[in-house]
Amino acid sequence: MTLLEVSGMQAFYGRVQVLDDISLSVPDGGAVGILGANGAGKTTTLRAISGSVRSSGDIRFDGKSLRGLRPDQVAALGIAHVPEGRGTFSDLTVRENLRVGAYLRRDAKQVQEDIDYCLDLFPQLQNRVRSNGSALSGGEQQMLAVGRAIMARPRVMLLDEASLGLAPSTAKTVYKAIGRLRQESGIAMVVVEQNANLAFTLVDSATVLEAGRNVLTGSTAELKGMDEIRRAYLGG
Amino acid sequence: MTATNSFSTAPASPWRARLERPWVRWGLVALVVVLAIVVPLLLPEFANQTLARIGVFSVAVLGLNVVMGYAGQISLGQIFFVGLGAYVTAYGYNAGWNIVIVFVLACLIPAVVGMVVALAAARLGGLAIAMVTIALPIIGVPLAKRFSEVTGGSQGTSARFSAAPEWSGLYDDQWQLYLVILIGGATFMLTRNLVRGKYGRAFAIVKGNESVAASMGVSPYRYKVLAFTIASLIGGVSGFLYMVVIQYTSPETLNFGHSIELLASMVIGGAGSIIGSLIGGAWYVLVPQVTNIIDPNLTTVLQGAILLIVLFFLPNGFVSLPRLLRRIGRRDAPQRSAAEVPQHIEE
Amino acid sequence: MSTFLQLMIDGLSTGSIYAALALSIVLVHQATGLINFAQGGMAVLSAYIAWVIYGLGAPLIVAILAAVIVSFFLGALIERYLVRRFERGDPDTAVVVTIGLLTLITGICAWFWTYNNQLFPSLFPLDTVQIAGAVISVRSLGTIVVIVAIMVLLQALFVGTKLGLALRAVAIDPSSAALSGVPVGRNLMIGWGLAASLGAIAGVLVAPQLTLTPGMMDSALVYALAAVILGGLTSPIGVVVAAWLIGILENLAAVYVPFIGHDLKIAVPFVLVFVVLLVRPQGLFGRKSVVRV
Amino acid sequence: MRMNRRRSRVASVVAGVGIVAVLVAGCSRGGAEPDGDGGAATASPGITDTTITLGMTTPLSGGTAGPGTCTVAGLEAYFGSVNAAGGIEFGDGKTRTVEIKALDDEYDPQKAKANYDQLKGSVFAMTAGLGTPTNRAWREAAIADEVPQVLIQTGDPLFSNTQESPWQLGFVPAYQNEGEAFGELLAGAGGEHKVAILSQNDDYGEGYVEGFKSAIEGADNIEIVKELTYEATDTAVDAQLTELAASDADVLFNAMSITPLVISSLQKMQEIGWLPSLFLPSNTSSPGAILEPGGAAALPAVYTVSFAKTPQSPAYAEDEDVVTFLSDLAEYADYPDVPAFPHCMWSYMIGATLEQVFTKMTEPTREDFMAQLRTISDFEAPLMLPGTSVDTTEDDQPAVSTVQVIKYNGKGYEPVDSWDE
Repeated sequence: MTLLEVSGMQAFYGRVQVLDDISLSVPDGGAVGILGANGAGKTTTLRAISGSVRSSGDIRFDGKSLRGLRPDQVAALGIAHVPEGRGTFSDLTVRENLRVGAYLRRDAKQVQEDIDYCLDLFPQLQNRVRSNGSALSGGEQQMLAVGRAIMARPRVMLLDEASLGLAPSTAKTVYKAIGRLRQESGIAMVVVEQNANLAFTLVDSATVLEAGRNVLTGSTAELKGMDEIRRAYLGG
Repeated sequence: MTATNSFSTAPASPWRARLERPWVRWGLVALVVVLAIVVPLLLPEFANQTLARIGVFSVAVLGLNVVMGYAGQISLGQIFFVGLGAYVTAYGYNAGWNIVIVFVLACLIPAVVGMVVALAAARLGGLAIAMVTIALPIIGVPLAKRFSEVTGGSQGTSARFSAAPEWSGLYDDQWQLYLVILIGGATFMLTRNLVRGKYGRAFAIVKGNESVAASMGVSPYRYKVLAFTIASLIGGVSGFLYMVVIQYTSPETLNFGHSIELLASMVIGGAGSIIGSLIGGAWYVLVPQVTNIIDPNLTTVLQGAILLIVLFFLPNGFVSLPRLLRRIGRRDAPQRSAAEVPQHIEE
Repeated sequence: MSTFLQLMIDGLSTGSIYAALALSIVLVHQATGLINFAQGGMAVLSAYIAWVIYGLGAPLIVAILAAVIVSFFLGALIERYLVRRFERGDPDTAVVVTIGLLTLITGICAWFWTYNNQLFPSLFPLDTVQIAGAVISVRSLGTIVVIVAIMVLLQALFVGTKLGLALRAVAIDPSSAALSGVPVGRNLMIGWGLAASLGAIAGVLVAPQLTLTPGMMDSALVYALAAVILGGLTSPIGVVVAAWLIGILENLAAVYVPFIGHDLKIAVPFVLVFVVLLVRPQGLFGRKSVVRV
Repeated sequence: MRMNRRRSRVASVVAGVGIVAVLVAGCSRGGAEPDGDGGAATASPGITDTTITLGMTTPLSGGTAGPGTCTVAGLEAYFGSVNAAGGIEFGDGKTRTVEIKALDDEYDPQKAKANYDQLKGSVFAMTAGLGTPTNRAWREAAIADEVPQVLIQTGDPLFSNTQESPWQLGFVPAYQNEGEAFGELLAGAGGEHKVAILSQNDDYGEGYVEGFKSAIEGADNIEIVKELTYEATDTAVDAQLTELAASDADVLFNAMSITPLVISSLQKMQEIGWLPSLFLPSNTSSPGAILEPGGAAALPAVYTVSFAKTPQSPAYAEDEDVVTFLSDLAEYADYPDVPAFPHCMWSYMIGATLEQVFTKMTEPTREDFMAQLRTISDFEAPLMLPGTSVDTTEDDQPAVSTVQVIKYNGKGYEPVDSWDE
């Protein structure tokens, strides 16, 4: 059954329309990719879902409409948004950053377990737990951002350009860890990526945006087969 | 938030476009000059005196604008340089020096002091600079009292060199206003050229992002010091004009409170704006007088309320008024987006 | 010798006045990233509220508690309906807004209660305690104890509790905090509310000594700011220690450094701040932090 | 003078709304210009056949607003009751009511000058304003414009210097006079005395100390053992008192004008167990507002000088001057509580003194006003202590130069003529 259903979504910046009739469907435990060039509306789509950008159209999570909810209310429903640029809290230590992620939870004991899980998932963070977010490398900040999302025990995770500005090897590590997370936790995922190769390692299906519209939607296998996709996004 | 620099921003609008036409510009300039010459002759004494005071503090605000509005370095000590300029003027005149030399010194000494302070302070960032600049007026007051043989101590010192000379056939208030228009006008023109030239661009870069500035080969440190020095020099000019118009100075002149009022006036007028400085000066002088007319017993509460109300509708100061009007003009536009409203902190 | 010790104790009790105010400034900065010039004014208003309630016949402690509670809501409302509009805007504007707020509140106090000095009862008796030949008043002692208690509570709040964590997170990156489920708006209001309550305590602590006037906190504010920056914006312990340091050092300098004397001793804290910041830009105890203003 | 410039008010519109607003107040001088009234000499601004307008610039906000508000309240109280009784019959036979235009200068000289510029065209005389720098800022201008700046409330002797300040006259005793009076008392004491001095670091403190020292000059039973200053902006003077206490002085000459500091220094002295005899200035020696909260009864003796009855003191609770004064304050000045600052009383006396001058004025001119002003002698204004009086005939002296040393008796004050060991 579908966990997150977006249909006919529109969004504006000022008088500029950035999203036009976007639709998206994420099954429970599934992973959907959003591909597209810069400015195609990928990030805005995620922001609209998490409520950081006003939008019209219909967004349903587990059957409930998200219309008019604030980002923190959306998060409370179990949607964790890993924003573009990671949104690390520079003055907080790694541990504190993770605890902010668990803000909505009351189960102190499991929170501790989840922190350990994050550190196990991203070993690079282990010897940095006491250092400030601002002191981390880009890759570590990205891992921290994902970790913060994990701490919320979400049902769906919105990943925005997790590979942005990372060395290819680091990007791979990050995606490997996320892949492992997906298997172990069964969290559903919406993955925005410019690097389709990376995205395809994670998602079962994907939609391609151009100028704020879905132009193409299909399973990973189908999409991989299409040569325009190969040309545009797989550098093949 | 749109940038506060009134030159770089403000999308083209019909009236602005019309302003660009050269003949309109020169027409305006001519008009201003004519007004500057005629108005003092027509206005009653008190209006002239008020205009002159506005001139004095416009220059002070202009200086503050250079360091804060343009170079983005918070300074809470501007009044100290005004006071210093005033004291230099008073001392020099009473010592019988040539008034031109006095004027030059009234500009240079504050500039040098400002530079020395900046050389040390500019190494620090943000609040630290604020702290160092707060210290100036706060330490300045007891200093002025201690060197009483120079400053006249807490009783202050007078210098009346701005009486209208016989040949002019003018009233004193007219003569003083002309002096203010002349010196203040020149200061405004020079500063305008400065901030519109390469220095202004450098300031803007430093304000925007110091590391970027450094990467572009613009030394933040050097330009911070430069901005402070210029601000102090302009403060000195304002101090000289202070003596032209008020003709008396005392430790109260460099009271820390006035520094805060200058800062408020700058923001109210419009940070990073030449016109804004003028409006700021008018604000500094007129608001106390207007509140006095409303009710002398409620000046404080009225001044606070007026300040907050204005900022609430014009967060970028009076210079952003046209932009506000234009926005009201097109209310039919589609619903405001996240870009305009930091929605996440709305309840 | 006993004079020397006495001077240090005097400095300690004077420094405590600065510390009380400095703590609430730190709280607001930690919770919203702003420096609130109106903090002193708000503290005075709270003290007046306590004074009025006391005047109605309530026991002092009750009056103070009532004032603390009222102040919380006052602070929260001010944040929601005035300050919030400027929180994401130009920092300079935000500072000037708090300055305008200070002017307004001072004016309101003067309007209601005139500029006359009102006597404010002290929680502590006018007795004194002997310490190695030096004397300290029970009032100062009590003030110091209360401040230390608040300091510890604040430290615990910020590092220990979920609320403190959320407050700091919101101040650093509101949108990111919201994505983690932190209700940003409510936390900003709570931050200001807590600071206002803290200010209320500061107000009633110093009012007996300074006597209640609309401008009671004005000269303390500058010292408090110095303490805040010297101690490091992020550390309650830091600012209290800094405030005491300032109080003590300026006394010693005034008495034992002839050319400074009592008239220029106000220069001491600033020189101190300057020197320290050249060495440690984040202040004595502070962590590196992004500073607005 | 500048009548030809009146029509220009139209032109001034270009100067902007703000200025226009100010002009409405500033240029009301237009109304003050003579409309061919019957008087022989052309009347000065601010006086008509039925009214006379007095101007004030004084701090009504900020640190000195407490006393500042009092300066207005006292004057309004006095003339309020006078007007209610129909006004004052001037020397020229016309009966006029008195209007007061008071502006706030926030103790900022620049604003004081602005207020003066704004008022001078529409008021007959400037009076009763508080503050040394704020009065100095426009002293020369007042001389140049020949505008009276009289009976102002600063102890700065310059304003009473007949040569240098022809259009000025101070009301309250020079700070020097007060210090001198106490110095003489102390010098006349039998025993040896060690004096510690704490003074405000400005002309106020300096004046007191100067007067005191001149009085004890040559008195070999008096030794000044320690001398310190404080800033009016200080939050505490504990350190100074600790340092002074170490000098074991038995007399503290405390020239302090800040109410809370006086209270806390009284408390501090008791805390550190240093109990000298104390001298306090006239404006910070209020029994109810300062001595009682400070617990001054613990000190061997508290002296101050005064020329005004203190309303707080039970001794004067029934005194009819005090009773009418307080009721006038409440009724005409909207000042319900018993004033904590003597400036309320002083302004009240200033009102009475001005009335004397008005009754002598035969011409509605500032010149005649100044002339008559200098002819008042032995005038016992309401609230004045026996033995003190207003005397403006003496050169280089303020209107009130005689002060009475008084001693705190636990409730109020009593006059003393000699130091009792």
